[in-house]
Amino acid sequence: MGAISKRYKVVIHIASRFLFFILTVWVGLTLAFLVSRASPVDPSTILISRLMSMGGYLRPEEILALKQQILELYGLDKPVYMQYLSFIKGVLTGNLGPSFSFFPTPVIELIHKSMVWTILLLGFSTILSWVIGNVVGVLAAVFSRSKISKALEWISMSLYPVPYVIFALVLFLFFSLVIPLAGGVGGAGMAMQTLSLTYIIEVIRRLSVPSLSIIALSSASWFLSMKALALSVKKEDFVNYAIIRGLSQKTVTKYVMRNSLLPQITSLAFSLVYLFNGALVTEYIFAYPGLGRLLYNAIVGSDYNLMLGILSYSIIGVASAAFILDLIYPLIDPRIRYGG
Amino acid sequence: MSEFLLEAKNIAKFFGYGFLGRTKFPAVDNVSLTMEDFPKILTIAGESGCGKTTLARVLLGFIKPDRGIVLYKGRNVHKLKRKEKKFFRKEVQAIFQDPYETFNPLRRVDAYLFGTAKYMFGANSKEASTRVEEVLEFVGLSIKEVMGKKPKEFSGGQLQRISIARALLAEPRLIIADEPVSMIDVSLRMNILNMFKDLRERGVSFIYITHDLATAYYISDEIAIMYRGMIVEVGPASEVLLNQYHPYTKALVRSLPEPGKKDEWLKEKVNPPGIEIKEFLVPGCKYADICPNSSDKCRKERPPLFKVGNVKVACWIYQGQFQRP
Amino acid sequence: MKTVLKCSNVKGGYKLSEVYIDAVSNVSLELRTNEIFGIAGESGCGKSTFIKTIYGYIEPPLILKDGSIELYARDGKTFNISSLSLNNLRKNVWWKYISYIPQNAMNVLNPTMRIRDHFAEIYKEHMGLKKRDSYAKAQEYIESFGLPNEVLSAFPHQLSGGMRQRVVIALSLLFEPDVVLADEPTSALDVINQRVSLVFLRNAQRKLKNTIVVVSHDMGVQSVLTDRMGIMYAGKIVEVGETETIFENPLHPYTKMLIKSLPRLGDKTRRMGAKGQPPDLRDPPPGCRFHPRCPYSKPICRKEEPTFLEVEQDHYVSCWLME
Amino acid sequence: MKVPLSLKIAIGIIASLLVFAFILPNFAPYDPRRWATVPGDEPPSLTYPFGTTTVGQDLFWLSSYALRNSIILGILTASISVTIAFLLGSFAGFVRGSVSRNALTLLIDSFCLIPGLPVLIVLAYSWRKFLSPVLIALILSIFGWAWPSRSVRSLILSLRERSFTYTSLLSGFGMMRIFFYEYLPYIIRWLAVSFLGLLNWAIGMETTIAVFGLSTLEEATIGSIIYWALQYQSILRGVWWWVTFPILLLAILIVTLYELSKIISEFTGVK
Repeated sequence: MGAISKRYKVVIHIASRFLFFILTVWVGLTLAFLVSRASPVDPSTILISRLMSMGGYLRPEEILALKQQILELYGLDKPVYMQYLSFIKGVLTGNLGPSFSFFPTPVIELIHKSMVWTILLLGFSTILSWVIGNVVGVLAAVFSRSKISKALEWISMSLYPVPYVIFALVLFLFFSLVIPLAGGVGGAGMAMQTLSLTYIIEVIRRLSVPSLSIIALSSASWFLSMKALALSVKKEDFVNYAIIRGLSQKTVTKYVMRNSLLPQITSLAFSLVYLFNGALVTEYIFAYPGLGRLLYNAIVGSDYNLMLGILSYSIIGVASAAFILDLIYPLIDPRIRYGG
Repeated sequence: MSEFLLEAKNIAKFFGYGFLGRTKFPAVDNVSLTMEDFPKILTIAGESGCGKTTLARVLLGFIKPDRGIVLYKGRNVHKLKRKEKKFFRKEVQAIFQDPYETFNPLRRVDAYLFGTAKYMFGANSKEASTRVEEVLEFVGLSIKEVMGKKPKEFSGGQLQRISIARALLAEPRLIIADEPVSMIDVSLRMNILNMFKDLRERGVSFIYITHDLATAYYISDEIAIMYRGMIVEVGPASEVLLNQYHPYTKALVRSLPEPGKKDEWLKEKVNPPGIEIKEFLVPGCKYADICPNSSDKCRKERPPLFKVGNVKVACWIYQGQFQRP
Repeated sequence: MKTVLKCSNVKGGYKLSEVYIDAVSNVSLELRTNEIFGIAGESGCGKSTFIKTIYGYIEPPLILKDGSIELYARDGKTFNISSLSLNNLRKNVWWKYISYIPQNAMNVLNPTMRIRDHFAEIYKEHMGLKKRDSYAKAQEYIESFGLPNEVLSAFPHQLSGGMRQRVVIALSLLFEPDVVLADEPTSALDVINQRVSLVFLRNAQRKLKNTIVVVSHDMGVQSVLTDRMGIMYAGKIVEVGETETIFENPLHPYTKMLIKSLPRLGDKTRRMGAKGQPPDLRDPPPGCRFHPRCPYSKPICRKEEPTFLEVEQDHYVSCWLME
Repeated sequence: MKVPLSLKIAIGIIASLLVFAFILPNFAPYDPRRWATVPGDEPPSLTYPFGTTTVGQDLFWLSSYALRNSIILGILTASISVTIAFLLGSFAGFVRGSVSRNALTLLIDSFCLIPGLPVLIVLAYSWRKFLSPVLIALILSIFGWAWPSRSVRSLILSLRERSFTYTSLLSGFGMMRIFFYEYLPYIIRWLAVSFLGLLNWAIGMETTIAVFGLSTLEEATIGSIIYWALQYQSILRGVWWWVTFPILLLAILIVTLYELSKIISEFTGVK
């Protein structure tokens, strides 16, 4: 066995996960392309109606010329497969053309700015809720007969199914009417400035309520899945053997935790999808300057190209986050790292 | 019509592990078996993980082998047409290890009995129930005890008998029994093994798969010893088990704990088999690492089955002249 | 031959919602120093439950209704295991005076921990040793057992089943306890590995001169390994004696049937299996629990329970035929 | 067998919600969707139990009407998605040949890893002129089938490895007969739990999309009520009831449906 099979097994793990990452991105982008072309109204007429509504009368032939120009600009006049290829190339190289509502700024710039905020919110609340949910979950499983663990279970059971939008609204109501927060809620009117202390405190203050909304729900779901998992690990032979060997309750809890956290890392990758959707809507409700807010503005400004950009980069973002998490797993699980 | 009932030629089945299962290891490696047309009990003995169950599923036509073919009365088992498949199912049946897994826990046990009777003979319900009563009586149970009950309402021993009854309903020529008694209480095993012996008198052949050499000796005419997917020794049961030609068979029989063998059992030094996966990949003889009389030739080249008297042994020490070490 | 452990009238079982499974009913047994004592019996006869109660590992749904278990350690201390709390047992008795080899010992090592850390934990817990010197101590302890020392740095999944088994045996003998309880120490292993592990266990016992209790349904293993043995049936010990005498001259009908139904290499004569199946311990049959399956059962067997008699030198049996 | 108390409570709550959503609207004194049928911004009182909206709609009748649409939409999405999942998932579980099985599995897994919300929003946006509960249900089903087909596939793969599958084959039962007689009891349990799960997901997703402004135009759903409430800044203006009651209704419905699915999976838990 020795070194060869160890490296070999880890390389296998990474290679297969990378292949899956490529496949997910490809399927996602194809879906995005199909969705964009499946609309009953082609994007150019949307843009024209936008321009028309800004006043100024255009003669019919001018409208046709404008339409032709837009089609060329976005390559809509070429055959479908050409459009598809240029769409994929555009997404991968980052130029999806200018956004409609914030004309001429390119779509990628807008997305880049908001993506940073979303990653901040999502990263912060994912890690926090993962840790809280799992640690409390293990303790609740180890001391499963205590009242607190039963109460926690009951609370999580009622929190878990609630959609992010509903819970965000509940918090929004709570912090606007019951305990009004100074400076209102969310990140309205936040501009990106240089990193100064006041700016950071401001960011944390803006971050607090939306992340609280995400953390509450997702830690409830982690709590439930971990408690179920830890209860089954608790019955495993090696935990039983630890008790028989007279090890302290602390060590036994450590046994259960170490062996239950591993599978929770793999399920973290797949739970990202729910967290991401939740984050988008929570950002919108709390006017947090992330992708969610940008998406709403794109809808209001019927900025089709921006919407498509947000969609493509969300797909890539979630898939790469999941891929990174998959890389972490072999480093932690000795069974893969030190091949049998 | 070939003179063999069942013929397996150079069967190999690989299971992948590693990147998309690219690195293959042979769970069953170049195994050949023959069951002549007269009733006999052939035992396939070997430790857990030596590929016995995989071989059984290949013989039953459930898994396609990667190499080699299985012929039943001259016809390839894995390429049967619809009608031939029904004929094959009727003639070859199986009994599994865990009685509680043999039947669907949610369904009534008699559904299988009547289902088999109706399928095999197109019997209407009256004829089917007489056949069912007959086989249940043979295994020592009455229809009253069995009707309308789910698997968890029976003991392990009773369920295993029902499983045998189900197999007998098809009036098979050959029954492949995969560890049929290992989950049954020691004192009740004899009843089931005696049943196999009686059935052989009535013309039913058995392939009995087990890791327990004592029960193998008790009921079988012929025995094949398997090690890491390979048959290392095959021949008449008393010849193989009492004289043991292959070094692995020697180690097995000597390590068998039996009353009266205490001193010998405690003294002799035997080194244990190593890590399973690594040994499957060895090019030469898979027992080479541990075998007391292994040589370079053993490690590099796979020994063929040499004929020594009426026993076939896959070991280089029997190359050329017949000589007992 | 001093007594090292004495169980008197131990009554234990599983308290489920509406039903009580009488797994160990009124069992008395004496274990002696420097011997390997075997407990034989078929699945569901209560042998594993019995040694769990001896060890004092009583976790719901298992409860100890009555009876006492006394441990007379070689250093003069005595412990009433049945009355000590789990915590008390854990701190002062477990692993120092009595240790346990669990069933399915191949899979009881923590998959995410190296072997040496398993040793380090026990040294830290029971002897307060720091990690570094417990590694050294483990190193020399492993060598004294003849196990290769790269075992220590390996993870459990990197070792073969047999090797993991021997590591668990070595772990259980770490503080040279007076009594080691081994539950089905070999059932999952192949015959060759089983022999190596059992010989490994026996040599250790002969070196330490302590007492090892081997629970196994395999009569072959009992015959080659144990000095004395007891046969359990439906929660009761029906016969106790020297292993040779039990195999040469079994007295209890169930023991006779068990030994008669053992297939032997080289002997093809037809053997008869037992009739019926073991009783349901939720409502065990009255009187002698073997009477429904016993070929010699008399009316008294159905009414009263036979007493445990010493029929010949050091050979006890509880059966009305003998009285 | 004793029906557990929690089951009775769950069914009780759901029954009353269903009555509120399906029977009550028929007694509405006026068409709840039309504006200015009642004075606006009335706080909850005896005459208007849920209060009224700024645009003069009686929130009590409106939310009963909206709940009905939300539930219909949810049921539609759940049934379409479960059917697709059942067909695709069991096909992936049964298909011979490892290549086609791996391809299908990878496709299903990759679909589970694509963030549904932005895709659904883009799609809903392009069809926003024609949005109706039925169309929204179709759009949501594009993503609804992914997760349940993953679970039914692994369920079937595990069933195919069980010994009783081989016993049935030996007894002459064909794959079809095995599927309907042997596997169905296991699949029905998966069906019930997945359907309720999808129902919750669909209602939640519809509300999320609606909040982004992509809700049905003429038909009212819980999501559309919340959308208009936010558009009219109801929270900042203190018209809290416009948002609170729809949220409350939805939360109770979803939590109870989840309890029901929990009880079902425990109650019919096999071995």
